[in-house]
Amino acid sequence: MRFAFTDDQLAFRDAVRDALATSCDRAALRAAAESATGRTAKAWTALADMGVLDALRAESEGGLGLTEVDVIAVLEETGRCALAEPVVDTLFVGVPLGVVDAPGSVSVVAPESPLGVWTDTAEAVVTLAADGMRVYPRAEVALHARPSVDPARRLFEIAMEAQRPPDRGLGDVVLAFRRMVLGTAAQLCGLADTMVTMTVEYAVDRRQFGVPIGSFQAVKHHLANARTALEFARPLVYRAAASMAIRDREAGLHVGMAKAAASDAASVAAKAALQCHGAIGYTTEHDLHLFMKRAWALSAAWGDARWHRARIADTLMAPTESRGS
Amino acid sequence: MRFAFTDDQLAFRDAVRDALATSCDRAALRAAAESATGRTAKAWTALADMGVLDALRAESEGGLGLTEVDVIAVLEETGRCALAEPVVDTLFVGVPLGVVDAPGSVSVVAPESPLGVWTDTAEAVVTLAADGMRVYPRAEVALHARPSVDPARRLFEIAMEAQRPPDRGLGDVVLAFRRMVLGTAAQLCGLADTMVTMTVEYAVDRRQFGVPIGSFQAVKHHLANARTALEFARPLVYRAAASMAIRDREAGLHVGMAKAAASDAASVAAKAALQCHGAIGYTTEHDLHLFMKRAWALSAAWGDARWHRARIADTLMAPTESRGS
Amino acid sequence: MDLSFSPAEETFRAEVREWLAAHVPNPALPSGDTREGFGLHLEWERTLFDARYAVVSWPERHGGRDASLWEWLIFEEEYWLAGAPQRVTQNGIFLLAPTIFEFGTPAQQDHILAKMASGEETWCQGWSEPNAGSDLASLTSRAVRDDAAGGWRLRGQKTWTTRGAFCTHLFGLFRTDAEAERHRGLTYLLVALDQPGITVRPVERLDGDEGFAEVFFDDAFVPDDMVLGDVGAGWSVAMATTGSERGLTLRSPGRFLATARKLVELARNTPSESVDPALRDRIARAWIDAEAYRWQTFWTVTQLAAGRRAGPEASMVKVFWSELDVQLHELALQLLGPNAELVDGEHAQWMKGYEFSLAGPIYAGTNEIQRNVIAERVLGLPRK
Amino acid sequence: MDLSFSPAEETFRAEVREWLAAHVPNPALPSGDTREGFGLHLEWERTLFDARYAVVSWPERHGGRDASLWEWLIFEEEYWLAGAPQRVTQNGIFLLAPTIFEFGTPAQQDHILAKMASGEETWCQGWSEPNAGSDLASLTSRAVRDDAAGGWRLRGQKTWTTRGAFCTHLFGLFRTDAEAERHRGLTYLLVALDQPGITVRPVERLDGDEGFAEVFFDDAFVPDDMVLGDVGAGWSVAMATTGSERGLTLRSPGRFLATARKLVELARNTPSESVDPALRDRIARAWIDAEAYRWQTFWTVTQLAAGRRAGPEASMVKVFWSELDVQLHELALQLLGPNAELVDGEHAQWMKGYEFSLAGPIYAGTNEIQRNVIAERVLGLPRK
Repeated sequence: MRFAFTDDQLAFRDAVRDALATSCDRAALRAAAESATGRTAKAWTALADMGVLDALRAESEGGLGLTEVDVIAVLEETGRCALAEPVVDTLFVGVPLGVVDAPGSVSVVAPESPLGVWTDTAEAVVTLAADGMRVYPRAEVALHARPSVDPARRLFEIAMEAQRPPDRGLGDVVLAFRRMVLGTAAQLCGLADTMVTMTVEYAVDRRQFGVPIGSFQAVKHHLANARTALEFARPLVYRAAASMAIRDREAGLHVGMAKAAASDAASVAAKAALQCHGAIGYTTEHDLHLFMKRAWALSAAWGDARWHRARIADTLMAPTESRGS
Repeated sequence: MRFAFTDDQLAFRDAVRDALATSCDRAALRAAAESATGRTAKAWTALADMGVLDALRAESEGGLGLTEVDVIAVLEETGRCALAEPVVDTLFVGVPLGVVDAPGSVSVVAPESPLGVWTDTAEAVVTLAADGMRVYPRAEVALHARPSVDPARRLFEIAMEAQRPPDRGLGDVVLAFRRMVLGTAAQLCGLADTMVTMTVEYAVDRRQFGVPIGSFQAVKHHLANARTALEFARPLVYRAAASMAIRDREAGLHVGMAKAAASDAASVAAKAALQCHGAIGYTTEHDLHLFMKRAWALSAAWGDARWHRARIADTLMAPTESRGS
Repeated sequence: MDLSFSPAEETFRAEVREWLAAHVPNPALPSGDTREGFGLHLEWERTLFDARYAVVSWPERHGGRDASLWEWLIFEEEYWLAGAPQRVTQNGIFLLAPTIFEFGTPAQQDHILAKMASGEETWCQGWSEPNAGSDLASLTSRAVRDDAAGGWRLRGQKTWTTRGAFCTHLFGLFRTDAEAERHRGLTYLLVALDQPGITVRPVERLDGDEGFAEVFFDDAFVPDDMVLGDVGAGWSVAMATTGSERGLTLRSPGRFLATARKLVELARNTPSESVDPALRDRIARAWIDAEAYRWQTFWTVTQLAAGRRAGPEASMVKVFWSELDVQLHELALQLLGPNAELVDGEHAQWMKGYEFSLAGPIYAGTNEIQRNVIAERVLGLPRK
Repeated sequence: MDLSFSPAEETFRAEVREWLAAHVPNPALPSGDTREGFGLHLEWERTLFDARYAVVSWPERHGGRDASLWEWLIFEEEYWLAGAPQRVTQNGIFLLAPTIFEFGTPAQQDHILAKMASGEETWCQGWSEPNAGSDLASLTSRAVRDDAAGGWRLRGQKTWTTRGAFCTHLFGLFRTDAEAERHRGLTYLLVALDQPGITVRPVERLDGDEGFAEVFFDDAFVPDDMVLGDVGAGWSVAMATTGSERGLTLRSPGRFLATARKLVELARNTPSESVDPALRDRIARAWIDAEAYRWQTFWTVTQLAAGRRAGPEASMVKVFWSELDVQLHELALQLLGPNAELVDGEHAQWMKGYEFSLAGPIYAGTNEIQRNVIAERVLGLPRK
């Protein structure tokens, strides 16, 4: 048992963190929100150049031949900076399944929802359905733009011509779905971390009643709760990534647990962050909203906490042997 | 609209409060727990002498001819002092339905549960079932004692000879059930009030780190939350009592709301009280446990908060016109 | 205990309901926290005023109908149930007016109230400053005496003034005694915003509306007849307002009963397979809480009608409605699932309402401060 | 990342499982917090010791098997999953022993550890005093120098000493420098309870067991060789123990994984119509939390195995497991509904466990204090 990242994995994460620190800073995020595409092109190019998007492609096909666990910390970094890019769709689904080549991107559409994200700038649309996976060139689908509360997330309702047989089987649907859930969970951990960190900084600086507001027990406890929720969500995310990498037979269960915990942690962090910031956090002039709105969107995407817990409850309480550990 | 008690109702409440202050003080409660019956005989006699038990009996039959709303504050007082008596069963069901005469008592058994309380010292057992109400003289039922976490509550599993036709119709079953739920809700409010009050006293006296623990914001907020939950549960209980008194067509819904809110308020108060007392509250040498254990038992009795909310949700979401107000 | 409304009250309810059914704008107006929407809302306020529904509880001479607190609650229930527009005049009507009724001179009452009720003059609140939020008593904006002009010159800055970018007037506290500290030496001033020496900078809220503003004072003038209460008595004068801000007047139960009903409707119209059973419990609980607020209010109003004064219990009310409002909207968003983030279409109101609700636990005294008040003034726990 | 246990570890798990299956008392022992039950538990401790399962992570010379932290976690998982008895020796083994390993002389280690592991000597904790609970540093029990006898004379009182009425020894802090204040002038002493000058008064817990005791000292004697660490250094010596009390050693994930599994079993065996759907969500959440604690522990242990020292994160662990434990039992009681209050019969364990769990957020530093520690030492928020 060794539940930690390797030096290589940490080096990969740190390199991506450094690259995003410059290419996806808060100014870049605001620019993305104002832009036509909603995307942070410089960051995307940087990720492509570093081979991040090819990480899960087989080495024989020019990829890095890595697995989910090798990039989970990288995806957490893309959440930490609220990267406005379809990185989970592309890195976890589009490229490894050979749908696109980086820096091209894909938009993966969940079974539950008619919505894709950053679909207009994608090369292809991948739909997951009960009968299989379908891949459509961007040109073959009609897009109807829908605005998101997160101005950088560009949502589209997708309409395609009459149903045609699936291009890939259920195995790929399950794999893609679990990877989208896992990647989203990792991003939520990064978002939660940023919201806690920036709120701590604010609570140290901001003074009321002659003292830093961070010295008030109520503020301390809000932030302690958020930090604790994150402390116990993160290991579930890393563990789920490891289970995916070795195709553990219970990987689906582990991924669901990870998303449930990460969604809750991000929601707790968002609430604590806004409440401790007070009115300043309630304006778009402050950066908090960039992370908070992404957290709202991602905790609901790919199954919210309750959706995953309902399925976990079904598994646990099924009249088969219990999954006690 | 006048949502307040009349002077008569308040005078009745205060008289009972005074009587119980002496006849059901904490020494009497501890004695009851040690006694063979688990009951506070002096208090019961006092209530009988004051006519409390005959309150809902028609004046023509020697009662006071009062309604639920006239006695709801009285029942709250029986909760405030954790009265160890079947007062709800007897005042709300046994006497008005002519099953017993005070100071005799009855034990009303819920549909969901095989358990009666203080049944061994009751004159009669009243069972509520889907096909009607049955009344058994105490001697005709076999009792199997079961210990409760609340040492004063004497629980009994009840077995009676082969099913016989009901003695009364469903109307009385519904009336008795709603009254048991309502009376229990009122007692829970009284229990919550006592637990908050005694914890405030402790938090003012107890010093740590050179200051009263009640000056710590975390302690303040625990108690503020408990007090607030009670503040908003109580009106629902009083309103439900008024609805019962005028046979409001939605009285059942109102009673369920009252029990759900009162059960939650008592649970919040019990948690806050124990946490703020710390270890001293964790011993049976301190009085808190007398009230906390009663609160545990009564919030689960006659449908816990979730049980009532599930039925309220059914009503609200039934495809009929919504009960918006 | 009599939980029925009188025939007269029921008649009033019927009239209000009928009038609203005939007049509530359909489709709904755009947000009143944008310049365009604000103008449309002022038209609506004028319509309300002409029908004497703008300020039902005020005296007739100021545009009201001397309605009782009960009738006011009935009006509020019907108003929100009818899906009528937000009240862009509310901060004047609910926060300033009670203070003017209590402390204003007859002349001030005559000059200010009717114009406030009709929307001819719109008032924003000038409490907070960049370094005086929860700690209001630390405010530093100054009013310097100008005997020649017969009034006061303002210097400093106010912030988080709701709709400050659109309002014609501001009410707030200014330091008239530079030597005095904290709660002392403050004066309650009524300031016309359309004058030299005042700069208003709109600030964008979470939802993108310019619902806030910063107001900068550079020798702006306030004549003596626009001083509310005594010079130097501003703090005690203002507390009356913050009291009503916390209490029921600003957020009556009617709002939340209407939201709870809408939430239940949303759940009933959501395919049952996608209504998580766990959500039904939470929805029922929120609906019960809305009812609890209604009945707790009826209890309080019965007390007020009997002549008692509102006490620190108002802090429990503020904590309760503000967290209930967040809860109601959160549950709706959870029902909407992955579509919750959409800010167009039929359900967009829920995300907008959620963003709005998140301000509730922050403004009018954060809920952390309110819980301190409950502990110290309702329960009697020591301040220190 | 390698989330599999080694063949050797899996073999160890299999051995432990097999041994427990053969030896765990059935029916379960009565509560070890009663005099009778304590005796029966000591017999069980002896059985564990003879099989060298009492202290698997200790060196062989003290009765252990030099097991790794991983093997210890495996043992704990199997121990609780097998429904094995509570460990009445745990406060010595988990709270005192780590301190003895770190600060004890070789002689102290030889004299104390093996007898502790076998249960021949049982240790209770003497931290709290009537006026020193959360504020431990304010303790006033004194140790007065007795040069003639070559040791210290104790005066004062300790309270909340778990199983103090049944144990043979007490470890705790005493003030050896009457002049010094707060954290200074304290010394960590090891006290034999079976001597004149000591009175032990049992105190009944919520569940009716005499699980606590008050211990009164009236010139009781502690020889110099029973001083742990340096005289006057008691506070820093003790902190090592409180650290492990908060961290994983006292409450390993195995306990909660076993409780979570039992809870799920209870739900599966409850007629589905009486399992409120809202409860399923809460149960799934509690089960996920138990798994989260397991994996957070594996993460931490991997760090410790790499030589890092445990930090203030231990406070997050204590808050998490203590509130999870309450949650798990609360959910079971809600499944049992009106029968939850019964304290006999097959489900009585749940109410007993609930009462036990309620102590978790209080002892070993209240969760309010722990949250302060998280805020100040993990997040870096200012103390004042």
